Amino acid sequence: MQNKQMQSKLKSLFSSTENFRELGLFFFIVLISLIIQMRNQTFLTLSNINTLLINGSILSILAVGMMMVLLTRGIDLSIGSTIAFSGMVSALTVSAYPSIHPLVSLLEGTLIGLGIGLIIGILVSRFNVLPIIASLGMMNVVRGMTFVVSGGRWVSAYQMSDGFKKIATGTFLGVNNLIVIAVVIYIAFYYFINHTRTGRQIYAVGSNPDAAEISGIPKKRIICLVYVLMGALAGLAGVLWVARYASAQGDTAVGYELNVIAATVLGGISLSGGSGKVSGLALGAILFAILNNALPLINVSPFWQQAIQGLVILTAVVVNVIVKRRNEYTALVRRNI
Amino acid sequence: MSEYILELKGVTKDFPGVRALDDVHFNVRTGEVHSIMGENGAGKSTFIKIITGVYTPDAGEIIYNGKPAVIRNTLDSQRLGIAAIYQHVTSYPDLSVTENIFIGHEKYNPYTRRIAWKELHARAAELLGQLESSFDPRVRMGSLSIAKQQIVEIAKALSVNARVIIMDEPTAALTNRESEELYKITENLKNNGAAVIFISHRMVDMFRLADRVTVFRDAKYINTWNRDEITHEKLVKAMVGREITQYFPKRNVHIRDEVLRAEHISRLGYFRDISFSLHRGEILAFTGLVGAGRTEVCEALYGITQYDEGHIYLDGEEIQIRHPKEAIDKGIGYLPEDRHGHGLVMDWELFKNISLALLEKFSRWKFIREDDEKKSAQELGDKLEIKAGTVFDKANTLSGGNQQKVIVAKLLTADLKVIILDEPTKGVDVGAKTAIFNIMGELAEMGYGIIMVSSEMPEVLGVSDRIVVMKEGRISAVLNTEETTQEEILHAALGEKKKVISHAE
Amino acid sequence: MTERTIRTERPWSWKRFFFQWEWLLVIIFILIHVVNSTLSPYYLNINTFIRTPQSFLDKAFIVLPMTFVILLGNIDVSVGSTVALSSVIMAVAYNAGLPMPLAIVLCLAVSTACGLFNGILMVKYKELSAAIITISTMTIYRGFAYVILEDQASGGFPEWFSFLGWGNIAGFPVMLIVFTVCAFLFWILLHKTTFGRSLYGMGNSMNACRYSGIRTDRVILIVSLLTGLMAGFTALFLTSRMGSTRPNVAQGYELEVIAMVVLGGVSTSGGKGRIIGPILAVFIVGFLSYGLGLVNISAQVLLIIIGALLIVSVTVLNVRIRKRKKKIPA
Amino acid sequence: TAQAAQEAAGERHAFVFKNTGNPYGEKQMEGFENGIEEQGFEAILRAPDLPTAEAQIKIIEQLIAQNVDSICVTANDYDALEPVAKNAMQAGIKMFSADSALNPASRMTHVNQADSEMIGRTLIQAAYDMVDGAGQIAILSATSQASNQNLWIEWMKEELKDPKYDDIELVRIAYGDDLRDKSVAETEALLRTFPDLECIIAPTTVGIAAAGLVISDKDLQGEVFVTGLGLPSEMAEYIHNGACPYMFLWNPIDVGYLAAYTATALSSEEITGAAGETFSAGRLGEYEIVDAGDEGTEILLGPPFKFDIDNIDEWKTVY
Ligand SMILES: Nc1ncnc2c1ncn2[C@@H]1O[C@H](COP(=O)(O)OP(=O)(O)OP(=O)(O)O)[C@@H](O)[C@H]1O
Ligand SMILES: Nc1ncnc2c1ncn2[C@@H]1O[C@H](COP(=O)(O)OP(=O)(O)OP(=O)(O)O)[C@@H](O)[C@H]1O
Ligand SMILES: [Mg+2]
Ligand SMILES: [Mg+2]
Repeated sequence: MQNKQMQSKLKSLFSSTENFRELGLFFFIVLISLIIQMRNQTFLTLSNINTLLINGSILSILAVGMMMVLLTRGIDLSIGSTIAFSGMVSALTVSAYPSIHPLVSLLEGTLIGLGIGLIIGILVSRFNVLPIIASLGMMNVVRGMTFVVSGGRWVSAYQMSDGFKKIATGTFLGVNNLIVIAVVIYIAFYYFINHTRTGRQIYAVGSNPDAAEISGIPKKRIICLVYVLMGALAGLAGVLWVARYASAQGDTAVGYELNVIAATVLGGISLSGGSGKVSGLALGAILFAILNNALPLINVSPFWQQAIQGLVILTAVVVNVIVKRRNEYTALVRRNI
Repeated sequence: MSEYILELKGVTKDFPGVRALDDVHFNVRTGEVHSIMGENGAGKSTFIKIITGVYTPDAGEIIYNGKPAVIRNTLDSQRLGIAAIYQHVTSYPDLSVTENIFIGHEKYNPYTRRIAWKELHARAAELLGQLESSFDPRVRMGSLSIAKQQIVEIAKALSVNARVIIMDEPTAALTNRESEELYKITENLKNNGAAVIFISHRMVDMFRLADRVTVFRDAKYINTWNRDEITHEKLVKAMVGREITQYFPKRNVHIRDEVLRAEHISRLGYFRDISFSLHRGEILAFTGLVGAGRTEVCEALYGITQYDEGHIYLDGEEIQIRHPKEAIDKGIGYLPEDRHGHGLVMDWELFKNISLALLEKFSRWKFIREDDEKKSAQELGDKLEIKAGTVFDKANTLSGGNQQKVIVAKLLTADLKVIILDEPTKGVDVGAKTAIFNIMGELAEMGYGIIMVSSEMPEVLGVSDRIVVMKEGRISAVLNTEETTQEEILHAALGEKKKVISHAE
Repeated sequence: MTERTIRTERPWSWKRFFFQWEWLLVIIFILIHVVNSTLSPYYLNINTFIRTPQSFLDKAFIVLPMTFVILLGNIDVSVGSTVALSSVIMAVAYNAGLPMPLAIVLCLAVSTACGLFNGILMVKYKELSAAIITISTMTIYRGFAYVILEDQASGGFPEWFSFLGWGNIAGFPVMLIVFTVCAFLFWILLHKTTFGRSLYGMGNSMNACRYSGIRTDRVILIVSLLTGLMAGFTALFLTSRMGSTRPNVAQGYELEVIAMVVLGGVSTSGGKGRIIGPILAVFIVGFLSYGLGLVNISAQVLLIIIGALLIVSVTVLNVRIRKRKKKIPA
Repeated sequence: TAQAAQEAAGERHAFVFKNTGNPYGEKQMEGFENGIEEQGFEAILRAPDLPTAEAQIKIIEQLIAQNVDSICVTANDYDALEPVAKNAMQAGIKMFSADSALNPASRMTHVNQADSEMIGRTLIQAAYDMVDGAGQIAILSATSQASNQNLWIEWMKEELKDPKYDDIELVRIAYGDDLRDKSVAETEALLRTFPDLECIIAPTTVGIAAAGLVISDKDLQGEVFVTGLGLPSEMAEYIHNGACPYMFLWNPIDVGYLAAYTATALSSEEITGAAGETFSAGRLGEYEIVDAGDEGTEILLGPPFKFDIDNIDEWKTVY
């Protein structure tokens, strides 16, 4: 009896197209990990997985924000600049007041990012500026401001307090802080987007913006909110970034937004809004982290790395489409008209 | 306290270039169904959007429960207990049925802020049960058929315990049987003390349901009658402004040689073994229940999708149609079911819409000649009596019936032999319906072969020469209109056996 | 029923005529010249207007087809990488012994092939958005450029090749002349031909066009092909101006180009805008940064100014539209 | 009016660095500005926001339009500035490079911060010293945009041919693109793939700091060392904690300062950029123009400066 139930559950898991994307991605990750493992035995060691997760954590945190933005049919190109700016300002603060508590730095960066996100959010929701334009404009403005506040200087490791650097190198229950922060954010985000009203309204706004307007969802506020959250996460990531690499520069994370978008889309978040799951997002971010970690490990020529990364992304999305089509085909055969 | 729960006085609303409502009056009591009728573009939808706060009126007042009410947005109207089911389904395809029903007023735990899923799912199932449909409320809205989505919309209105419920053409996408369900639901609502405002183009709906009926014409208020005070003819006259003597102006057309023949065409998962023939001057109706696969067949004939097996002959020669362009070049035209999505570029001027199907005719060496376009738009527009000021009017400023005529005009630019009309009268008012049938008759007379998809029995029986009935992707009957009856058609559309009844050919 | 005729002429409306985005751009354009000439004594001379365009026109070639892409409601972020790949292949082929004219043809062929590959993917896998397709090909094309040339530069082109980027004909830079010709051709293509009409239609409603018998796939392919081809032009002129090339040239061009198209009033949701806007935007941004460069403003301040210009101008446009709507509430 | 403005101002000398926001560049510009201003002239300091040749071309064109007296470029590309540089020289502007060279056809001379051969050989010697004569070493480079990286690596390989280094094994050259995240990932991969690795040479400021960071994070001080070319401010931490016993760099302020005197010497036509000419460079003393390896000429600042635990604290706040 129980067995049968299990079986039917498994069957529905595999046959339903709803879960299909995530499963496909999961198997793709398993496959690619095995291939890499065969080439370099150190890949699947605990310490390398730890490294891989640490390096992937910042990207994953940003992907959370990007997912919300994409869900509402928006896009945010400014996050690379926000990372640099918030990282620079919090590093400058720490170098001026070394006794500052690390949590204050985290808060500072988050608030700075939140402010930038708020500007974009207002532009998009109140003034109907297209997200791509608002964020493109802010990308330039914020990047410029980063150079201006730093006066072209860098903030280096010796100018940062140990507490500040510990944000990224310290551990909590034996796990690196960055991983802990990322996991906490994912759990909170999962709860938020799937189980709270506001979370569901984010999906609703992206799923049918016109309906949202007439059915009384505070559409403008929701849209503003996703940019604010994206900004806050980018601000937080900025502090983490600077603490992680123990150096704040004006050109930190140039072009990083495209990596984040690629990872998010790889995770099955649709650019046309309304659909995508947290599990897919996590897998997309992990796949991206694996690529970044593994290519140097298996001694792929550095000049091949970019091409391979692109080919893997393309293959993943195309294979996904092909298999989906196959699924639809068998569904049609089963319909038996 | 007035006797009305909702009263509107002197409401006026302007859109750029159009006055959609002009000094309109309306009222509704609790426990009554009040129907609003009128031609396409008479302002009915605009009127209810004013009640629900989507639009604000330029003049006039709204009195709710005896007190003047200010409704600035949809939240205001929801708070007052007004719920609406809009003409175009306004659901969220990516959310579950439960969420669609309760969006905006979900129950949640005040401490954890978690939505009370269990309770909501149960309540949703209960509401759906009340509506006598029992699908899982956890499924994605987008995976449901339009009819089921409509039911969810009703459940949504029920969920708020609204005192005023507005339904804008809820039956347009429903079959007779489903409409019957809806009548029952509506009557229940009324008996439970709700005021129902019901908009429909179907006379049957009105006579079956309404206690009173109000007619709008050309943005103006005409009159309000009790149901027993008014006859069918009087109502039509009030709506259209003139008498209509012949609803199905069928002409006696001489049916000539065969123009199109399909032999055993099939498409995996959609239809199988479809064979029929069409003659010049003939109107061939395709009928059946919603989802029977009629649209799929039409789209395969027109090259939007491909059939896997079978043969199609045009004028006796076998043809392959891989793209709509080839269909048009060979002489097959198609009026799609989804006017807004597939038929028109809504943001475009009339003349551009009309010339779109045959741009090369309006160009020389690929260079567009706008003067030709405008002239042709003017000619066709006048011929089809499209109500528009200039050829620069945007398609989205026209009413449904006129939009339909624009698509017909578009087809007439091409040199066609066969015209396929998919639900050409759906959501179209009586006057425009007659106009469309008139056009069909004229086209038949001119020698076009016409395929008309329709779910309305009277019009199928009224205008066609022969009837193809489809059921679950197969042809279940081919009937001669003159020799058949409504019962026989319904039997073929619903019947259990897959045997083909045929007394034509 | 009364006889009615639909009129074919539209009454002239000063509102429709003056409330056009392009007018605002023209005003900004003039304003920029006024500001620049008051700022720097070196600005106001004939050389500025004839020579300066050379320094910013290279990207402008992509602005033309990108306008088409965005009118379709798509986006193409792979153009910068296409420029890099075609330029690198041209240089390597030339240094491997291919005569320069053939190398130029090869450059255009490669870039066109890159564009076409994007197009084929878009047409074949309609489920995928143009953004995700071009994000992947962006990485792939740039990646191949690195594979081919690693971290080397390649150049040593014949003397005459630099004529493309630096030379003059009758006092006008070759680049300006070629761009003017291209812009004119694209203008005709978009605003006068059936192809342009289909393009606008598809941007507004892809389905309505498909059901009207427009060969939508073909239009998408042609647009992709043109995008590739023009990226090839950019590669030629850019390489000619630098005399050598590397895998990392034209980095970030895609966003700059998209910004100009949008500044030009083309809506990224498709179907709205004219090509004259983006062309004006090219010159606005070009002259603005040139003028500010003459007073040696720092690069970061320039970044801020251009970003702010983008935001402010688009916001102004939107506020203006809202005001107009308010008058006749909708 | 352009003419009048020209005469009103004195000589104007421009310095174009690779990109903004680079403290190393800021210091070079500072040195250049000091050098020009102490001679009573005006210095124009420019840099694009991204380190590309395209952007530098634009800036140089703007400088030509302003009719400056000289332009000194820290080139983002060895060859790509040739056409615009020739235009500048045709307009009578003295054109030369500093730090990262232009090709001989586009420069009158080059201010070289240090001899490439010397850098390459010195770094190998340092690694030899750190691994006690035997062990695995790796190089972490940027995929250099400027020309000098590869030249140094070539000289390193040349030096390794000496039999003295028979026990030293160069296991890999990795590339970190001068990006923080990538350089860190590459270093981690090096350490994982070659557990016996003892020394990383990173002739790039971003790379060396990233390697220092990874070694410190993993507490590998004493087992793996890093050396190379780094900014004292960035490396202070790692020199103190032992991850990097010592490393090298020249003084960027002096590079800029020397470039300033080269600029004025060229514009006063005291020198033409030919080998053998000499001029005096303020507080730095006399310099002679010599033949560079690439058929052009150059001016050598001097040997690279060694930073170690004893002197790092006085330099870390300078640049
Ligand atoms: N947003 C709008 N902008 C401009 N004109 C509009 C707008 N909405 C409606 N109209 C115009 O207002 C008039 C009334 O439209 P409305 O939708 O209320 O008609 P209706 O009676 O509901 O017609 P139908 O039976 O076709 O649904 C029409 O002329 C229509 O073109
Ligand atoms: N068993 C089924 N399962 C899932 N989808 C189905 C099934 N049967 C039909 N459909 C889908 O339902 C839709 C309705 O089919 P189609 O539009 O061809 O029918 P129709 O008779 O034209 O109905 P309508 O009157 O709504 O146009 C099609 O998209 C078809 O794929
Ligand atoms: Mg309506
Ligand atoms: Mg249908």
